[in-house]
Amino acid sequence: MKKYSVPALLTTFALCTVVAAYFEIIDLYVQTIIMFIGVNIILSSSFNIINGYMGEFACGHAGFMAVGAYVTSILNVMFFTSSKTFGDPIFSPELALWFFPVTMIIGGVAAAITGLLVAIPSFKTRDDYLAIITLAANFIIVSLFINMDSLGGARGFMGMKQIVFAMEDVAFLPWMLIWTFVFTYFVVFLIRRFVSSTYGKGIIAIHQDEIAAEIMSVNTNKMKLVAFMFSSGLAGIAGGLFAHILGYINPNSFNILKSTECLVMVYLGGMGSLSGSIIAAILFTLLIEMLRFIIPAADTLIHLIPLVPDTFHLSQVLKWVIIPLILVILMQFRPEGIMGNRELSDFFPKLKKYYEFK
Amino acid sequence: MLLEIKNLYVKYGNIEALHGISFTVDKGEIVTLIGANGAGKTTTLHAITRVPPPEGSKVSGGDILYNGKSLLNVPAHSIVADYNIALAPEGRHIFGNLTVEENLKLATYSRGAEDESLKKDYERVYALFPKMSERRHQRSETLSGGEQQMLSVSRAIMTSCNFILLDEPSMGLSPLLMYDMFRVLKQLNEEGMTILLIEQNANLALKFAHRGYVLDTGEIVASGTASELLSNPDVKKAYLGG
Amino acid sequence: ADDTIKIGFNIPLTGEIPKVGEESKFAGQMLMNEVNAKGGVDVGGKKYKLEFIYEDNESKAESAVAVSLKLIERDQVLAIVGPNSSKQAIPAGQVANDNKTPMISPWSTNPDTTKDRPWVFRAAFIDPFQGPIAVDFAIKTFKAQKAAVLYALSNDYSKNLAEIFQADFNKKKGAGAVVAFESYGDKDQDFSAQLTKIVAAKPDIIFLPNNYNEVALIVKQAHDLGWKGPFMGADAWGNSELMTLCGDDCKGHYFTTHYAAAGAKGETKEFIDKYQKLYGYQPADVAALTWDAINVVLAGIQNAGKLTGNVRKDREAIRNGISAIKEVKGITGNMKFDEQGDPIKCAVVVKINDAGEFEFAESVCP
Amino acid sequence: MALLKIEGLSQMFGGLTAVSDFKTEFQGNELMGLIGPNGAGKTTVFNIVSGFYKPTQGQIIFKDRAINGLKPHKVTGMGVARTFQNIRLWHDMSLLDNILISQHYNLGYNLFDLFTRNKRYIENEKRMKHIAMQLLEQLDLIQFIDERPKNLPYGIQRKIEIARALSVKPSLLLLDEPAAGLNSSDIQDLIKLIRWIHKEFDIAIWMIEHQMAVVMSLCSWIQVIDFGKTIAQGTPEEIQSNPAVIKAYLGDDKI
Amino acid sequence: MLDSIIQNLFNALQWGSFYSLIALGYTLVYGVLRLINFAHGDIFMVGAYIAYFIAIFLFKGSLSLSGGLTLALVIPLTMILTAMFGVTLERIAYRPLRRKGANRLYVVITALMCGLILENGNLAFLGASRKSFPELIDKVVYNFGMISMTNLKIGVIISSIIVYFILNAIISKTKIGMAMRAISYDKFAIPLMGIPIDTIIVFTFILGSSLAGLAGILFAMSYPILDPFMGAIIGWKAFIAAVVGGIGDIKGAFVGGFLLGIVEILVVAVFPSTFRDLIAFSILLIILVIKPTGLFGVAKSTKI
Ligand SMILES: Nc1ncnc2c1ncn2[C@@H]1O[C@H](COP(=O)(O)OP(=O)(O)OP(=O)(O)O)[C@@H](O)[C@H]1O
Ligand SMILES: Nc1ncnc2c1ncn2[C@@H]1O[C@H](COP(=O)(O)OP(=O)(O)OP(=O)(O)O)[C@@H](O)[C@H]1O
Ligand SMILES: [Mg+2]
Ligand SMILES: [Mg+2]
Repeated sequence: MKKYSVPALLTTFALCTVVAAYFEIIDLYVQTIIMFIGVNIILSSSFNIINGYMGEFACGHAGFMAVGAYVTSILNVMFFTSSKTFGDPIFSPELALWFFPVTMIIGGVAAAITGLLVAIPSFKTRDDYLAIITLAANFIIVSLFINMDSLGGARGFMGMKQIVFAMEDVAFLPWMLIWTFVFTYFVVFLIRRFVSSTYGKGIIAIHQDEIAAEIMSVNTNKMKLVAFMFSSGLAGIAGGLFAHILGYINPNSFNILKSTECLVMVYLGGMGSLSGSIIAAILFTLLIEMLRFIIPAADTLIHLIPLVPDTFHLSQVLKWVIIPLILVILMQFRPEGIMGNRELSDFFPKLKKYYEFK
Repeated sequence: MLLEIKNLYVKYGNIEALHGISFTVDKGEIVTLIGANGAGKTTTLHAITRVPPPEGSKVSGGDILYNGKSLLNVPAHSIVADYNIALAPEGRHIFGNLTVEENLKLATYSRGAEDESLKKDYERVYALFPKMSERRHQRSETLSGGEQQMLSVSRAIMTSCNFILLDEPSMGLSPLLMYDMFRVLKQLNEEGMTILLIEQNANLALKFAHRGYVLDTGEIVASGTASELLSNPDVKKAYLGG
Repeated sequence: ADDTIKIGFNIPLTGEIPKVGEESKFAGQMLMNEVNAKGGVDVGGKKYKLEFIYEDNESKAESAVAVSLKLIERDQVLAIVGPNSSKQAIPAGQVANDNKTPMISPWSTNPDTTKDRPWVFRAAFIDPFQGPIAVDFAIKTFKAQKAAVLYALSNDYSKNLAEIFQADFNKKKGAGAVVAFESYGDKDQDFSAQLTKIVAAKPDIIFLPNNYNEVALIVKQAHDLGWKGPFMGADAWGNSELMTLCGDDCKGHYFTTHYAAAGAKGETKEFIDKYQKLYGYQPADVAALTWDAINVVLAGIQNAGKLTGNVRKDREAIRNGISAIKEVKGITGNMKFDEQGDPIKCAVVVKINDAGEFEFAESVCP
Repeated sequence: MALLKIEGLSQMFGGLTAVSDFKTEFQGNELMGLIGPNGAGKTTVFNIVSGFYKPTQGQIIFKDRAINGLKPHKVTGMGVARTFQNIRLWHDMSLLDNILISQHYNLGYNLFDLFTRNKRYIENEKRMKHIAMQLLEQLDLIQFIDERPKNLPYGIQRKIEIARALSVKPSLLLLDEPAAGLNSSDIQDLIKLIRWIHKEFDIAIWMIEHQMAVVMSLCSWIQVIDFGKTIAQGTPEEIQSNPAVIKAYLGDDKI
Repeated sequence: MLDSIIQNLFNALQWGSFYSLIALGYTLVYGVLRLINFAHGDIFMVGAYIAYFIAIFLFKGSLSLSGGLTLALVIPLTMILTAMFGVTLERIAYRPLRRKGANRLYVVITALMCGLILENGNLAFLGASRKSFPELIDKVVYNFGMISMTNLKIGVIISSIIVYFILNAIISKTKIGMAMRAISYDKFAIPLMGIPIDTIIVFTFILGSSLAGLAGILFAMSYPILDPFMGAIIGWKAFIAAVVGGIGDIKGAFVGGFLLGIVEILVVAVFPSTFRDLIAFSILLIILVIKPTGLFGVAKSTKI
């Protein structure tokens, strides 16, 4: 009962969503938002490994996302579609469906290997020097893609929509939605296993006292290596999903701003709280979309009051004032993020009956 | 009466660490507070100097009077600057990124321009702890544990205090240095310094002090002159190791 | 309601180029108010009021996609105007095409936006057309034998145009005639190193296919480094703010664009005056192109003949209507569409005169 | 074969010689003391032995293997565990986790096992937990198992540090001022504890301590250093009456 | 060739001056609070806007003062107002968090958010139009052979050097400077020395923000186009410069700023400019790998 309740609940939720999408009960807009939530969950929870559990301050997550996005997209486009960059498909397009997870994983592995770029310097440096290394890595990766003219450079790379169509040709299902669910669950599952094992807790020990960790037999260099590669690999997976949801990628989509969003989600949720990361990703994505509706509504509302001049309008620009403002205010009340470093089950002990964080 | 603690209650969040303690320190006295680990000794000193520990403690009742004036609403830095009460805190809290000399200099922050008394104080500290003058230009975080302890005490002396609170000053000191330090503290006391001392080594503390209070889980359970306490059988059993 | 025509705007109200979004929005508001004041659009004998929905794509690709889907699914618009930059227009174009909703980008110049997408159109001419005009003009007017280019690396518009200019100039003046081909990064403010290189290469002209704000800085810095020769630019120069930012430094230089504000006549002038009166500044080309883009959609509706109220059918009818357009009279020139959905229209070369006005120099038609 | 043999050990910091030509030897499971004035270089010796500093000069042979230059976690894995002069627990993790994590040297499974959660993973996790529970049981800490160290009394924290060091199954235990900050009655308990550990686990213990009561009643052999140099060694009685030691370190206990 | 190298060195010095001035502000706040004040780039932006409004008011407004006089007034006024602005930010956003003992990274994120609010708030209230800073002093271009310099460029370089020496004196010689360094190490013990901690922090923000204000004026004069996002990228990069120099160290920030300026400009001069970011950041990364604490950062020798 305890063991299966949460997986069962999640599977049911995913199935219902997919069925609803199939029968067009929920429209494409809502589906896209759900998919973005999935991507953001992967981003924030994987970033939390470094910034939360390990307590380092990295700020270049989007760079690894870019690597995953490009590698997965290139492989898929090269293998399964005819494109002007790579010519005819190497494999039959129907195979795209079966190989999609494989190319996604390859993208993740590529991102993980790029993670070495920051992992190795991190052996010797700590906190804010690491921030710079990751920041510089982010700049470097984006700059690298901008310079690759064969991949479109600043014009971006496309053709991933053909992959989705190829999958739909095999069976007409909302494939990207399905893949988003699969990978989001998969990633959270992996992270949960990692951080609840004695092995994984080594990174928490590094957070709390690195010297004690090293002297008490934790191989800190290896742990850092594992943590960085794990985290950036998962970011690569998020990138792969992102690329196929959008059908188009552009190096500038992975700049510091995107990394900033990742940072916000992690700290909003709470350092070292997996459920916090998930909640924060959901809230953050929804907040951005909700303001699309709220600002015009509020504008209409204030114009009901005769005092407000007709020329004055609440503009969408306020969105990016309101979102950070909400976060700043929230921080004042919960200076440890929504969840602190605790999990849902710590807040609602009754939940422990149904699931355990292990 | 120089310092009077009246029925003091202190809380950490919801946990009450001091349940209404009262004691006094007279001008020119050496008073010691002894008690088991966690009895609330450090908490008391923090309450007097108004420094909030990182987790934040709150005085929830009672009063702290210094020369008859309440200290409760005095900001922490002014306890040192205006009331001339210094604390050598538990855990040393030296400024590791500064040199030894800079640490000492910083302690004179609230004192006026360089004058004679300042020079005398430097000399006194260097004479007391020759190590400090040897290591004058060393970054203080690389000092050994005991050296850091010396620095912490020296620093307290360097503020313009006439009342000094010492939280386990002998921790980590070699026996020789420990005796040296107590000797100098005694000397300071003879020059007019009032001292409130916390010491784990109750034997030593009581030999050194005029009077003492025994604190147990946030309450004062015994008090008296040093010799009274030394011969008190309960105190003997619980705190003097035999 | 039944008697409205809903059109969605997918524009960058926040993010990197908010000014572009603002002008698109203002052009839309102006047109809507005007049409609605007259009682609306007459389609097949029935009056329809216009209803425009402005959505912010934050100048981000993923938001542009979300916005497109919101407009298509939630708001059930008949057509989408925008996005303006290719970075957003390419993915949003895919969405519009997949969901069979006509989309017209006022400003995007990347061929991929419309390529193989029957539902996607644009109002601006594409770079392969604009580049050679600048080349020809430079050769003709300045007798240029050598040219230098400074472009924004991460701006695909700038990069595209720079490459086309380079290829064309080298073709016409021999390989290596472009003596310096330099770039700069996102939000850069200092160009002295690139300009030092350019000035040292002694070109006859410097081509700057950049946004007006960067142009102002580049021109000033080039002058600081001792450059006294001419500059040429492209349509992104065509912003009223160019002169407030650049001042005297920009006077006497040329750029290719869609229309010349100074000395504009007829409807174009009317548009400019109205806009200036309402919003206090001269509209840039993006406003004019947005205006034209909306008119293209309206022309498509006219071509469709009638609206059924069934959104899917109407969208299809509008798409067919747009591609069937013989010619629309736009304030940026008259246009019709080729099979890719790109407009066939004339470009003008504009001179910045000593009064700081954009003065017509010549017109080039395909 | 000696358990630990240190020869010609020197450590310089810039111009400062913290340890010079230090040597010592552990045959089997002695309980030895290392004392000396503040700044004499005692902690530095421990830091070198535990791999935290690379010595400027010298040889450290542990179980017939040179360990100078090895990374601390390797040294610990070989059986040298230590406590710290200033408590360094992982304050925001449960006591159990503190004891578990220090068994990293012998996890017995790899990342693949972890993610698939196969038998090897489960068994090893069980094993480590068993070791931890047993240790906490033995040291009478079991009632604090879910507490975070920062919320526990100072004396208990000192004890936890020792427990954590023991979880490495060391053959040599380094204790750096274990009695610092403890009051007289706690010290009596500590002495009993160390004596019991020495017997029960049958390991060598090397201890730095300034409280003479502790050193004298526990150690069979004491080495005194000053300015990094050994100035005396011998039994507690010999040390207590050694004039050089009295002059440099012990003093005459009068206030 | 030699000409261009010398020309580029001058270019680099000017460009580096801005990185330096901003990096100094970063480092000051960091050195005291261990807070990466990500809003610092935006305080710089605010400084530029304040300078703009004052300049417009005095120069173009009814007063129409002369350019030189305007500048003489703009500099102190801007520095004061920007300082007040920075202090206010500290008061309302950072201090409450600090008081609550929040993890310092939450304060960092708050700073990041405040930066966004400033950028977009500016956009929302002042509109999307960019502002053009008036020319307060007549630009003079000096030509030495192929090398061109302007009076403004020379002024910028000299100002940043003067600022550095003043700042360095404050930090290393005065008691308040010592207190600033001490806070970063142990906040708890500061009041025990009789030092009012908040006063020191406010002083730090005054120093840092007024520097940002000064940088804002000089920047607005050199690159006279102001937009709400002008501080974002230069802020990030100045932060990188500060760290490469050794964050928390005044000399490090100063040298790091110039280093970044020089690297950026020389990379363009030598390599194809498309590779600027790639090569420049790779160089910085390599410096950090070789010297993990930055050029002047002292390795925090951990003593256990
Ligand atoms: N930050 C804190 N949060 C919660 N409780 C605390 C905190 N600091 C101290 N306490 C509790 O307050 C009580 C008194 O602690 P205090 O540090 O004053 O004791 P002490 O007598 O100085 O002990 P020691 O001899 O170990 O220094 C203890 O029970 C302790 O657990
Ligand atoms: N990392 C370092 N850098 C520079 N000097 C150091 C470093 N570590 C230790 N020292 C110096 O080496 C000397 C020996 O220090 P150590 O910590 O070994 O002393 P100790 O014998 O443990 O003293 P205590 O009893 O006070 O703890 C001290 O003078 C100290 O200042
Ligand atoms: Mg205490
Ligand atoms: Mg020591």
